[in-house]
Amino acid sequence: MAVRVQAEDFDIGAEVKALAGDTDIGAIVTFTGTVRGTAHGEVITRLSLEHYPGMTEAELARVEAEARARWPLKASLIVHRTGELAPGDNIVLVVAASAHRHAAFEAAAFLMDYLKTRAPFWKKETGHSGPGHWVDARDGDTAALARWEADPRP
Amino acid sequence: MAVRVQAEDFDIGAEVKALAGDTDIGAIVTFTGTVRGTAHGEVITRLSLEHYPGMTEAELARVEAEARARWPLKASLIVHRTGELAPGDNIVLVVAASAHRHAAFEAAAFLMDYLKTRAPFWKKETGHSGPGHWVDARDGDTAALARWEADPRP
Amino acid sequence: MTTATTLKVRYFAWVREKIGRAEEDVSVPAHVATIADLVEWLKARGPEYAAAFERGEVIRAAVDQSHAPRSARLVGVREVAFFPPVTGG
Amino acid sequence: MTTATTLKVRYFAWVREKIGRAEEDVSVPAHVATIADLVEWLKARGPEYAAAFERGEVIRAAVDQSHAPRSARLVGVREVAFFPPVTGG
Repeated sequence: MAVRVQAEDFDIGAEVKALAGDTDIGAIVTFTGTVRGTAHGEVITRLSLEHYPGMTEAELARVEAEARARWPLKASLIVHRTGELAPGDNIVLVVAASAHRHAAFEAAAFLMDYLKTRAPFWKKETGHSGPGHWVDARDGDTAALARWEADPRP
Repeated sequence: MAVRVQAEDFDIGAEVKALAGDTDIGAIVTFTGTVRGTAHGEVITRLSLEHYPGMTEAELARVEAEARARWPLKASLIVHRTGELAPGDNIVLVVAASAHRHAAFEAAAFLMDYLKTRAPFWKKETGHSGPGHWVDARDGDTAALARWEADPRP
Repeated sequence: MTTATTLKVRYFAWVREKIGRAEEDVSVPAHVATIADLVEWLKARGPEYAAAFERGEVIRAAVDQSHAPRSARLVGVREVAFFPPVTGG
Repeated sequence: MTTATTLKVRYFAWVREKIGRAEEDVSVPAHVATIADLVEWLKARGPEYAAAFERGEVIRAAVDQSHAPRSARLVGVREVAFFPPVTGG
């Protein structure tokens, strides 16, 4: 029921605790995306995350609303960082809470699949030398959407 | 790479932090199961978790080893509580970390599906009156295994 | 001539409650060769056992702390457990 | 007779770097009716635009902060954005 775009880090335990308290919840799934230390065999020293203020929040809210229309979620959260990150840093947190585990797992996976292809963020990786390069969109991310399109109301 | 059976609560954030630090990790999925406040329309005041010491740890280790054989996991964890719990309390935590999100999501779901049908735990629910009753195994939990059996190496 | 085997038998959840104990050491005659044989032998020990195993087909078994089918043999086994389908997670 | 429309156009990631600016206000003639028309009109503005839109088919567009196809009309629109396929998450 919330989306946030922020430069600051997040605390998974605190975010989950803030959502909990509803004793209708029986299952909470979190996804955390982190900065890897290499890409295509090259060492990465910095990851810059650009975004489109305004549209980003609007798209994340649409993605979250779509998940809530598909699964009986008791709580949901998307937090995405922007700015300059280093290997090991958190990038994104998605939380889905439901009475039962399958809804929570599916909704969290759906939130990530949709976020990755719709939310206007762009990653630039920088290594030890050179000006850095913009990360290419992965065909797999678009393919991952197919399962949700084929079965719109699981 | 660890399984624990304990009476004490766990801290999701601390457990994830303890697994992190490996910059090959790009995706961390956690599942937390919690005690719901009602079952079949009846209010639950207490949940007792019995287990089979020794076999429980052995089965959890087998489930975890099976997940690690199927997906390229950088880290994994199963923590399961026993004893007397109240609505809202944590029951189980599963963590799967991988380079990419699909492996982490699938491994976490697999760990839960297998744990639910193999690990020797038994739940007894107690309401406002009566001696409490043992929770029946859900047919859905056995059915959930089918997708992993049909596709042993996703 | 029969040789008796000594086994630790453990019970959990409602199986434990119906039998009225969590574990016991039993000496079983040599013709009790499998889990299925052991179930029949236990049922003859008293009404609490008969009641616990009345719906015996739903009760699961483990041999030396591993899940085991009714056909599992008891040779060399130290511990057998009986329990309802598991409900953790 | 043509009426000019004033739009805010925003650029992100490598589109922004190639064009050399993050945003600008442009007055487009009335025959520029769709996103596709706007892309052609921008490409004619200078070599940095032509270079940015050289592989124009991979560039995505948004109209008033919603994803939009090339056929989306510009009537009543205040803000248009161009950017590469998104890579968040």
